Order: sequence, then C-alpha cells, then structure tokens
Amino acid sequence: MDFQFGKKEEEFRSEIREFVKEHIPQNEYGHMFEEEHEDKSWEFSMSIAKKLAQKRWLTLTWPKEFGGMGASFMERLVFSEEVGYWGIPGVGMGVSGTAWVGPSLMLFGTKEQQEKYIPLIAAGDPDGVWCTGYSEPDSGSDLASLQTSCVRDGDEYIINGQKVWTSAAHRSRWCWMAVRTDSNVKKKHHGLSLVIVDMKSEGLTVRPLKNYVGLHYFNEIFLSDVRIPVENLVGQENNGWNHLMQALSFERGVALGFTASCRRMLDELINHTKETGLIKKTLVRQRLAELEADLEGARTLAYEAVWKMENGLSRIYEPSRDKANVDLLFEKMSRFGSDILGAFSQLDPLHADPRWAKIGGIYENLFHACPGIAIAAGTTDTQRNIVGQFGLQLPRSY
Amino acid sequence: MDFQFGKKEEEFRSEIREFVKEHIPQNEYGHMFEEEHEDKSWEFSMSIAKKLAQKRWLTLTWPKEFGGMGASFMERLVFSEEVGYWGIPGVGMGVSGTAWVGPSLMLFGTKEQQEKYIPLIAAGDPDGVWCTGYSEPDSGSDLASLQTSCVRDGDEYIINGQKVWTSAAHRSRWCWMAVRTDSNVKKKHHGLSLVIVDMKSEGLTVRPLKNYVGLHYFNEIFLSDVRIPVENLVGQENNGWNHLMQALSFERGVALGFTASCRRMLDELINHTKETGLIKKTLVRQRLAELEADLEGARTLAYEAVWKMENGLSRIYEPSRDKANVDLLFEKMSRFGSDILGAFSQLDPLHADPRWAKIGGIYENLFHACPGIAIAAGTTDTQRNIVGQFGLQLPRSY
Amino acid sequence: MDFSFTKDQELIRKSIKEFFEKECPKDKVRELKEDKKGYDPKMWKKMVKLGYTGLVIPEEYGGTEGEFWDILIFMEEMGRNIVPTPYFPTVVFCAMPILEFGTEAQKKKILPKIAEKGEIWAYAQIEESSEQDASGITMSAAMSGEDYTLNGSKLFVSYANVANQLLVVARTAEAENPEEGLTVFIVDAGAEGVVCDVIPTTARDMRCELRFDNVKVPRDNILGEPGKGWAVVDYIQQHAAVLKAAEMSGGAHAVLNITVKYAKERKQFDKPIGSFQAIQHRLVDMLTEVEELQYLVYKAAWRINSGSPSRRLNSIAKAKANGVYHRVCYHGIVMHGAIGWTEEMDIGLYHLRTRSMEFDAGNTDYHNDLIASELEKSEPEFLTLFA
Amino acid sequence: MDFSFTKDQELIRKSIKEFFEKECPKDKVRELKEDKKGYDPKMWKKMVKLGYTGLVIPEEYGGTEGEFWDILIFMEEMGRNIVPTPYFPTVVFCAMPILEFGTEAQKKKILPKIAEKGEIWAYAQIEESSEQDASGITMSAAMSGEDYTLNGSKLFVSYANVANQLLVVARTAEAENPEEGLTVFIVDAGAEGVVCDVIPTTARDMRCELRFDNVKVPRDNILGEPGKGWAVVDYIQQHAAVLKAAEMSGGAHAVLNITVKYAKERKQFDKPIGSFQAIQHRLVDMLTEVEELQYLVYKAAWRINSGSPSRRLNSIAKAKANGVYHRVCYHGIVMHGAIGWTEEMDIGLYHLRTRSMEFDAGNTDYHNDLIASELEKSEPEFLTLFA
Repeated sequence: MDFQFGKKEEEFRSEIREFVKEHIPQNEYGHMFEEEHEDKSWEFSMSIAKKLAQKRWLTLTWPKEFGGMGASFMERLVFSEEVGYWGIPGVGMGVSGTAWVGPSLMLFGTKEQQEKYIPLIAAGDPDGVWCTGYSEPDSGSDLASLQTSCVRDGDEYIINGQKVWTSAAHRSRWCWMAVRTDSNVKKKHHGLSLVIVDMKSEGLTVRPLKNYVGLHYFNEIFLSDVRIPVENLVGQENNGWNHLMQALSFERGVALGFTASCRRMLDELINHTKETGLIKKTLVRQRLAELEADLEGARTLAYEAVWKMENGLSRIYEPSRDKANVDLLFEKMSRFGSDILGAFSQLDPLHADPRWAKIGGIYENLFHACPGIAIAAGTTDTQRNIVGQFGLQLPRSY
Repeated sequence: MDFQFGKKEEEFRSEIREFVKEHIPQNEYGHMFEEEHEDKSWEFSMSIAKKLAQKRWLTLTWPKEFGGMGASFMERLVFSEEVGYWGIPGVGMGVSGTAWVGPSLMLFGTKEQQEKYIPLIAAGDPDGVWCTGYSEPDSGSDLASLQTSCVRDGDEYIINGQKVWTSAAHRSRWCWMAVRTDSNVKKKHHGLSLVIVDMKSEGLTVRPLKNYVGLHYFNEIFLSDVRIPVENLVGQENNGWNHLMQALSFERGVALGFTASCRRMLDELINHTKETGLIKKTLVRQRLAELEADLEGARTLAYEAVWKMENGLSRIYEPSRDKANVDLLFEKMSRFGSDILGAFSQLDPLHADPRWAKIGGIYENLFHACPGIAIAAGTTDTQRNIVGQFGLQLPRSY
Repeated sequence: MDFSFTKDQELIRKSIKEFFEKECPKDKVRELKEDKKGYDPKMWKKMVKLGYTGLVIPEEYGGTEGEFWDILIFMEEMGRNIVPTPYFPTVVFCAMPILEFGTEAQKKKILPKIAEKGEIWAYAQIEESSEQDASGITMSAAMSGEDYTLNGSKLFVSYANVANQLLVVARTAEAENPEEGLTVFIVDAGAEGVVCDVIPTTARDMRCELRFDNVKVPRDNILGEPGKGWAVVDYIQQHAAVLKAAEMSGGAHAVLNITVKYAKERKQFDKPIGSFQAIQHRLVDMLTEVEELQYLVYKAAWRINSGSPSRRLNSIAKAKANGVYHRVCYHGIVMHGAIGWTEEMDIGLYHLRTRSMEFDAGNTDYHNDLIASELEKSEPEFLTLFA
Repeated sequence: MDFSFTKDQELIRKSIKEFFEKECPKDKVRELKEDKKGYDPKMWKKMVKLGYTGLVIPEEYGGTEGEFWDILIFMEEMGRNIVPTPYFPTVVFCAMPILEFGTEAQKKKILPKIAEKGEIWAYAQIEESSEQDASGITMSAAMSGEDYTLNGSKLFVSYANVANQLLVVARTAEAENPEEGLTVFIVDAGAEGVVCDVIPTTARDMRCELRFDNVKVPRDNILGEPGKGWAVVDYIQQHAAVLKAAEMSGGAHAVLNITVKYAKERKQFDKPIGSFQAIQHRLVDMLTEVEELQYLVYKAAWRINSGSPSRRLNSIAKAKANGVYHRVCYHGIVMHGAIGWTEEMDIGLYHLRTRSMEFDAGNTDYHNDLIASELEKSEPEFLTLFA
C-alpha cells in the first residue's frame, strides 16, 4: 500500500502549478460550467487551450504521434486534479474532441479522418471544437432507442431528426453524432451508425437550452435534410452501437477532476469559516468534518480506480461508482455549504457581486449546478444500475 | 380543520388512564415485543387481557353482540395511543385473534365458527389466543406463492408443509392458516384457502425462531399429515386469496399505537437529557428537535388516516404510507437515542440491569428491534410499492 | 377532529387559485424574473381590490377581517403558483405585527393604506452575520431629543426597492441578554440617509441592502415598546414561520405533482420511468413528506387561529418545510433528467426560491434550537399521570 | 501509488484467515456468547503460539516485530470473523502504549508476558458520563508517600473480568485544561480494593464496571509521565481508532458479501430480490461505502506505518467506520427479510457489535470534532501557492 504519487507525477504537478501561476487568475475560481456561457469566458478558455496545446497537455493522454504526450493514467489524474483545483479553463474545448472523438478516430476512424480532424483538436484550434449528439427527446438513459435518421443518397447521407442536451453545440465546429442508418431492425441496438456532421451544414440549426439559473450550456440541434459526404461515416455502417460503446468507454475518468474541484471548494469554505470565526460553532464543525471525510473517501476511491486502470485491473464499475459517489458529495456539499453561508446562499451565481457574495459565489453556483451534475453523463441511478450489474454481478434491474 | 379529539374520546382516554394507574406498573415500560418471550410476562399479559375483556376493550371495535364495544375508529385510535404510551400488555393476545381472525369470522365464517371461536377471544381466554400462518420459507413478500398443501380426505383435510415467522405460535391455541387446496392452477393466486388449525393437532410441531438478540417471538410450524375437520375451512374452498385480502385489510391500523410508543420513548429521552443536563448540548438539542418534528409529523399523518377511515374517505395507501414512515422514524430514533446515551447504548436489552441501563434499556431494545419492525407486516419497500401503486397511481414496480 | 376545510374556506381557496392561474401563469413568473421592480403593479392592484392585502385586517382598518386560515390558504396558493409580489413583506412581516403591537393611531394610519391602497412595506432585521437570533442585530439607534438616529445597515430586505415604509429593528441599549435593548422603528423608505441597493438573488424577490446614515426617526414611530423590540421580532418570526411554511408546502405539493405527472408520461426502456423502483420509491417518500408537511402547517395554524399558538408547532412547521422543499425540488429535477434542469420546465423556478424561503423566518438549525427550548420547558405525560 | 498488499502481506492474511475460519466458525461465536469468560482460552493460547499477540512487539521483548500493517490485517480478519477474544484490549489498548511510553524496565517486564504468554490486559478510561474526551475522566489518584491511592470507578472496561493487569487513567491534579493532570497507572487486576462486575452488553465483549476503593499503586507503575497521561490516552485513541476501524471494515465487508449472496439466491415474484432496484441500488451504495471505508482505513494505516501518522485521517477512518458499519448491518438485515432478524443467520451477530465498536476509541461526534480541529490548523493549498 502506498498512497503517494511518484516523483514523476509530482514534478508534473509542479510544472502545471507554474503554468497556473503564470496564466490562470485565481480570483475567478469556481465558475464551473460557465465556460461556454459567455463569449468572453469562452474566448479566454480558447486562449488557454492554445497554451495547453503547446505544452501537449490539451491531449495529454494521446500518443505523441497524434500530438499528445503519451501520459500515463496517473499523469492524467494529476492533470485532472490540478485542472479541478485551480479551475484551469479550456481544457476540454467542450470536452468531446479531446476526451472521446480523438481517441475514437484513432481507434476506428479512417486515415483521412485522422489526418483531417485530429491535428485541429491537438492544436487547440477553434476548428477542433466538437460537440456530441447522442441524446434525443425520447431517448435519454435508453440511448439505443434513438431515431434521427441517416439515409444514403449517392455519395452523401441525408440526416433528419433532432438532438438534445448537446453541450457546447453553440461553440462547436463539428458534431460527433449517433444516427439510425437502418430502421428495419429487430433489436433497437442494431442499425445505428456514427457520423461527423459539420455544424455549418445547411439545414442544421442550434437552439440554446438554458438551464433554470440562466446558464447557456445545453442546446438542441435540429436537422432537416442535412447532407454529409459518405466519408463522414466513422467506422462501419450499422455497427454504431459497438463504436458507441467504445467511445463511451473514453468518457470514463471525465469525473476525475471533480473531487479536486470539491477539494478547492471545501478549502475555500474552511478558510471562510476560519476568517469569520464560524469554525468555532459546533454545527459548523460537524458539517465541515463530515464533508472532509466524504471528500477524502471519494478522492481515495477515484485514485483506486485510476490505479486499477494503470495496472490493467480495472473492472467496469469503478467509474460509475465514483460518479454516483461524487453526485452525492456535490449535493451534500452544496447543502452544508449553503447552511454555513446562511442567507448569503440565496445570491444569484450568475451575478456574483463581490459586495455581497461570499467565496466568489461558488456555493450558490454549486447549489444549482448539482442537480445538473447528478443528471449529466448518466444519472446517479443509471450509475447505480451499472455498479449493480458489473460490480455486484446482480441481474439487470431496469 | 380541528386537531382535537372530541369530548367522548377524551373521556375514554381518561378512563383508560385510570385503568393504567390501577393495573399497569410504569417502572417496566418499553419491553416491546417481549410479551411473548417469557412465561412470566406472558402470564401477566394474559391477566391484563382478562381485565381488558371485562371492559370490552380487548375487542373494542367489534360489534356489541360479539362482545365488543362498537368503538369508532377515533376511539380505537385513542385506545391504541394509550396502549402504546403506557405499554399496556395483553392487548392483542398475540394480535391475530382480536385484530383479524375475529373480524374475518364475522365477515365470512360460518355461524358455528362464530359461536365457537369469537367468545373465547372476546373473553380474553387462553383458548382465544391465535397465531397466523401465512409466510413460508419461500414466500414472504410474494404471499400468493405459498405451497403448504391441504387435501380433502372425507370429512377431513390433511395438511402438509411448513410455516415460518409465526409470531406467538408458542402461546396460541389456534392457527389461522393459508393453505393451497388446489395446485393445478394457472395463476398462483388461485387454489388457496383459509383454514383453522388446532395447535394441539397431532403432526404439528412448533420450533422457536429466536431473533438475534435472543428474543423468542417468531416460530416455525411444521405440519406433517395434520388432520383438521372440514368444518375448519373458513369461507369458500379455493377462494382463499380473496378472503386473505379481506383479512389483511383488518391488519391496517395495527401500527396506530406505534407513534404513541415513540412519543413515550422520546418523552423518556427528553426527560433523561433534562435530568443529566445533556439537553444543553448543541448536538443533543438538534437531535431531539429533529425527532420531535418527525414524530409530530408521523403522528399527525396517522391521525389523518384514521379520520379518513372514520369519514369513509380512506384511500388504500395511507396505512402503508404510515407504516413506512414509522419504520424510518424508529430507525432514526434508535440511532439518535443511542448517540445521546453514548456508551450505555451497548447494553443488552434482554438483561437491562438498572445498575447501568439508562431509561430502562428501552433504546437498546429499540435499536435491535427496529430492523425487525421494518420487516414485520410488510417491509418498508413493500409499503412503498403499495403507496406507489395506490397513492400515486404509478405502474407496478415489482 | 377534522382534517378538512370548511366549504367557505374551499371557496376562498378556489377563487385565489383561479386568480393566480389567470393572472400569474408561469410565463409571467419568467417575465417578472427580469423585471426591475420584481412585481407587476397591475396584478398587485387587483390583489388589493380583491381584499387580499387586508385578509387578516379588521374591517375598522379597511380589511376583510378574515381568520388566520384565510391568509394561510392564500400563502399556500401563492407558493403553489410561485407568485412574485411584495405580499409577504407587506402583510406578514409588517401589517400583522402593526395590528398586534401598534397604537390605535398607528393602526388607523397605516393599516387602511395596506388593506385598501396596497402600500408596500418591507422588514429589515438580518445583518451581515446573517444570524436570525437577537445576537445578529447590531445596528444602533441613538436617542437625541425626541428623535432617534439610525446608523448601520441591513441585508436581504425583501422588496425594499419598492417599499414606501420600513420596519427596522435596531439596538437602542446594550444589555447582556441580546434580546433586550432592541426597538422596532417605522421608517419612511424615502427618508434622508436611507440608501437601497438590490442584491441579485436567485429567487428575484428583490432582496436589498439598506444602509442607514444618520437617519432621523421620531419617537412616535416606535412599534411596541422601546427596548422591548424582541417581542415584536419574535411575533413576526413565529407567524412568518408558519405562513412561509404554508407557502413552501404549496410549492412542494406543486413540484411533487409535476414530477409524478412526468414520471407517468416519460418512457425509457419502453416503460414509464415511474415504474422503476428507484424513481417510484423516491416519489413515495416525497409524497409522505409533502403530506406530512401540509398537516404540520395546518396544525400550527390551527393553534394560532384558535388563539393558543404553539411555539413548538410553529418551529416544527418551518424546520420541516426547509428540508422538504429542497429535497422535493432536488429529487424532482433529477428525476426529470436533463429537461428538469432547463428553464423550459417550471420545476426550476421552484428550486430557485429554496434558499430565500429557508432564511425567511428562520433556518432549520435555528428552529431546531427553538424546538429544543420548548422541550426543555415541557413536562412529559408519563411523569404527570403518576405524580 | 499502490493499492495492493505485498505478497508477504497477502500470505499473512491468508494464514490469519485460515486460522479464524478453522478455530472460530460462527457456531463458536454463538457458543461464546453464553460463555462466562467471553473467550476460549484454548484458542487464545493458539493465537499466542502463532505470535499474534506479539505482532507489533519487537523481538527483544518476545514479539515478531511486524509492521503496523500486520496488526491491521489481523484486525480486519478478526472483524470479518467476529472473533470474541481479549485481543484488542490486551494488544491495542495496552501493549502498544506500553511499547511507546514504557520505561525499559516496564517493557522488559510486561511485553514478553503478552507476546509469549498471552497475559490479558484491560484498559480503563470511560466513566459514568461516557464522554470520550479528557473531561470524562474524574477518577482520582492521590499521592501518599511513594504510592498513589486510586478511588472511583470505571465503566465498559472490556475483558477486565479475565485481565491480569489493567491500565487505568486517573486524575492526579486538577487543572483548568482537563487534558492536564492525568496519569496512567498500571494496576494489578487482583489488587486489594478492585471490584469487577460484568455489564451485560449485546456484543458480549465482557464490558466491566471496575470499582477502585483505596487501591494502592506504587509510583513505578506509572506509564509515561505523571500528569501527562493525556499523551498516552491520545496515543491509545489514535491507534485504536484506526485498528477498530479496520475491524469494522472487515465486518462491514463480510456483511455486504452475505447480503449480496442472499440477494442473488432469494427469489420473490419469480425474480432474485437483487434484481429489484430498491434492493440493488441500496446494495450498490453499500458497496461504495464499504470500499471507501476500506481504503480510508488503509490510508490512515499507511501514514502510521510510515511514521507520520495523520490525526485527520485517523479520525476520518473511525468516523466513517461508525456510520458504515451500522448502515450496512441495518440495511443488510432488512433486505434479508424476517430471516435476517433471527439468530439463525450470521448477520445479526455483526449488528450486535455495532454500539460496542462505535464507542471504542471514539464515536462520530467526537471524531468529527477532532477532524474540525485539524482543519482549523491546516493551511489550504490555494493560499500557499500564491503566497
């Protein structure tokens, strides 16, 4: 047993911190999920993405030949932690491109696709920004039931349908889209394909879907006779379900930085209670201690999952276990933190006026972000289904 | 809106309290579930049952012609509350007879059965003690799958099989038993019947099933070629499922006195923290307040259910809602109470030595009773299923 | 015992419900989110005309002389429809204590303005510490001749931006017990030295920072007795606790209904999501909580209405409301999936009000402590019967 | 980073596991529930022979000089098998602090007896208030010549009924800070004036009341420095917290496995009950909690083993263990249905130990407060990087 990072990782961590000192202002921490909301913050994010790309950190896990640094799982963990703790923006450029589009193209894209799309992502180029079109109005947790049709017409496909909950669609150059290329199938998992859709295509419209606090994060995409060239098919036609599963496996670990965000937020809260003297109050002490214990636990489990991946021991359930665990932690943090901040927790996170907002408004932000977190990338219950099936080998419960 | 009992109920309550003053020693409160454990306490319970019978309180909801007092639902609530608060023993003589065997016989028993069995119950006679044989090793929540066979042989039925979780079997004269009279049925709900089994029958053995604290409450009943006369069939042969549902409906309200037990236990706890000065501690205050609020809520809901019954407004879900609610309350009370009592909460409730035991050991008792409570008469989850279906009109979830 | 409302009360509820449904559909709520005043003066006028601001005010002061039940029903319906208005600060925080503690002259002067003209009032208690007990009140009011001079600032004063008049709690004397030496002042919102800034909050209920810089208040403008202001504050908190809990109870009910409806309609894996135990059992627990809260509020209200208010029940109602409202909103949103998190659905509008409602009239820790104080004073039945 | 044990450690675990499985099947546990001594001297002798009581004792004092990991693994397996022995009081509560604070003479005299002969020791700290901090220690030890005289009583002293020797914490001087003026004494359990009564507890771990009536203890029998006994108590609590958490972690794991197995086998409505979400999701949450606890214990142990113990991690381990162990047992029993509540199943045996384990080495409130104290002292990284 050894819970320390190695020398290599610690050096990497120091290097990232130097980068943070130089480029990331620390008076603006905590605007989680806000990167894509405002033009100004998106521009700043993209400027950082460019700098990260120069360091090869934007795509750090990718092989060197594709512009990555061939980082280990442990190095990725360190990077994710620093991103979470210091709030480094621009890291994913909308997540999709760096996290699963690139790796998927390496795995089952054509050489032409690899040469066309991958360098743009690795370079932190605005044309390397992707969104992902899986969900549809009637298929959320039940992904295989998707209906957006994609019909071959000569050298082109014609796409009709609707996608929803597409984060960063309003910032993206491309969409990584799951479509139905065959509707005469017995099982709904059959007849699906993955395609690349140019977001500038005729017939494609993006409609903002603001969250209830007013944050523009999600979008709807409407597709009306959108034409794409056949070379935009990724992998085999009608084999989309398998490709999708492969792509989804790259999503794992996206939540890695979450516990480091929690660490930062809890550190800020502890610091606030020390400055104000609140930490002398019994109920504040109990709440802080409970959060500290929960966070230490969640973080340790997240490390275990990475260690297992690094050592080829990974069973499939750990990332789901950790996502569900972090969902619960976020909710508790938001509640306990709000209790501690008292009446100030009612401030509007999108207008966190420093005259009144405590700790930069991060707890107000968290309070209304956390149901969204519990929904995103598979609800807490969906994660529990996965852990039940694969972690406990219990029968399907849904 | 009016949350007060009427004058009639308050007078009834006073009368019960006079009875309590005279007959029920208050230094022994809190031995829930222990009535049937020891010969001594059983004897005392039966002596009280006799006295209650004289007052017609043992079967207070029964019509006067059957030895009851024709009490209203509200009077029954008052009685249940006083029973719970003062810990009046002997009230149900093992529950089955007074709560559902009697009322079921009135509803669908023969005149002979009514005349033979009902007076014994109403009189608090030892021969009026019943147990109920529904559950079997392989059918718990799924009652309809029961397998104990009952085959007609001339003027008799021959019963073979096994019953389990039979409370008070070791104290009972009769068993109210669900059996399978036809096994060639398409649906498992068909082919069931209700019969009366003499506990002194040849071929019938009772095996104690102690709980993990050592309390003798449950039993197994083994039936090997047990013969009963055909006149012991209750209702129609093979119509047992319907009769069973009718009988089960009388079980409702059994939990009514539970909130009053909680009230007593919480009163004892509050009193203890006042005497010891613990009530000045912040965490003790918060815990007591939370329990007080939960209990006030549970009690008010229980009243609402009774009021609905009284006014013919009852929908089917309220008793299940209240049972699930009380399960959660018991669990929280046992935990918070133990936290407040500190190291003393580890005492053995079956050997509550007053030298060390605080508040007569009632919290130690509760701590280990409460998983049993959550299981008895339908687990918390089973209750939630019922509320989901009948209270929210949601589809079956099991 | 009676768990139902009278026919008259049901009729009152019906007319309030219809009024809100007509005058304040959810699009209006969304529209008012962006409004600078935070309410619709036209709708407010209609409310006044219908007598809603005079519900608990006697006829002699221009009100309709209703029972406490009437305003309780009103608050439930308001919570169900999340209607943005200065009703709560005006009527609950100000008119009610003025009726209780005001001199005849004050009542005659003020109450008809509220009941008949809809004059808007706001209540200023909370300060920088955000503590709800007396220790949180540090703003000073010094006597100088016949006047008092107020200096200091107040936070989270709801609808002060549009208020004509304010009730302000200040410290007129230092004492060991922080509940002593407090005085409640009636202050003209336009008085010299009063500065008001709107604090952006998620509930958009126009929380303001009020700064008082040598604000002169004549002695006649004291509500209640000087130095005994805590009695007024306590009265406000006790009644506001129950009425805010009623508002939250109405809101929680609405959220539950929205979510149950969605769980029946929305299908995943070819089944309504309400047929999955993870969803269904949570909905069941929500139902229980919501029904429990409802009756706890009614029980506290019943005691107030019958003239023997119970501090214990008042605090229980508010403590429960705080927890239930948030849990119902949070789980309701999550059960909806992504759509629940958007501004397209109404459920988020309810959740945005969570923290505002929690702090009005006392958070859970505060009320739990009050409950414990009542328990300390109580004598258990098991000791009295055999005494 | 390494989340695995070494091969040697795995071998140690295997042999301990096999020993317990062979020597202490659940029937034995049940049998010992009724035993007056509360342990099986024959099994105890075998444990001593295998070197288990000397796991962390250096060879020069008769031990096997293992690492902290060895005893941690031992405690995990003990918890998994719920083995009733005086091991914890003897080794963890007494041998470990003697090794740390004892004089050379004390160590030479005492430790070999424990390591090689299995002499039984018990630790007496808790008193009537049942408080775990220093304020709970009121028993007095007055100096008279070369001796001290102990008067007072101790509660919940585990296995004092069979102990030869006791560690007793008493107050030798009054001070404003309750952590000052304490002294730890080595007391012969058979000394004149010591009276021992077994308190019946559900865990049957032979909790005793010890009464001390003018018990003379020579000055040489002080462990550590007189008046500085809190250092010893604190050392005991910190190490016992982690090792008790390890025991609880092993137990929680066992309960989870028992329940998962049952949920796969037991059918209702023609399906294994584990296929119902209400059951399955709860099992999943239990899995997460159990795995989390396991690694939190390992993390705290790793710091101790590497010579830089973390008070924060020690308290986190114990606070978590207290909650997880109870929840896993409670829900495990309920998921079993009625059979889980009987003495036929093993799961109840685990739950019977809940409250005993919770109070050994500190309950959750106590540890939460310790965690908060550590947080008070800590400096967050976000302030240091830019400092």
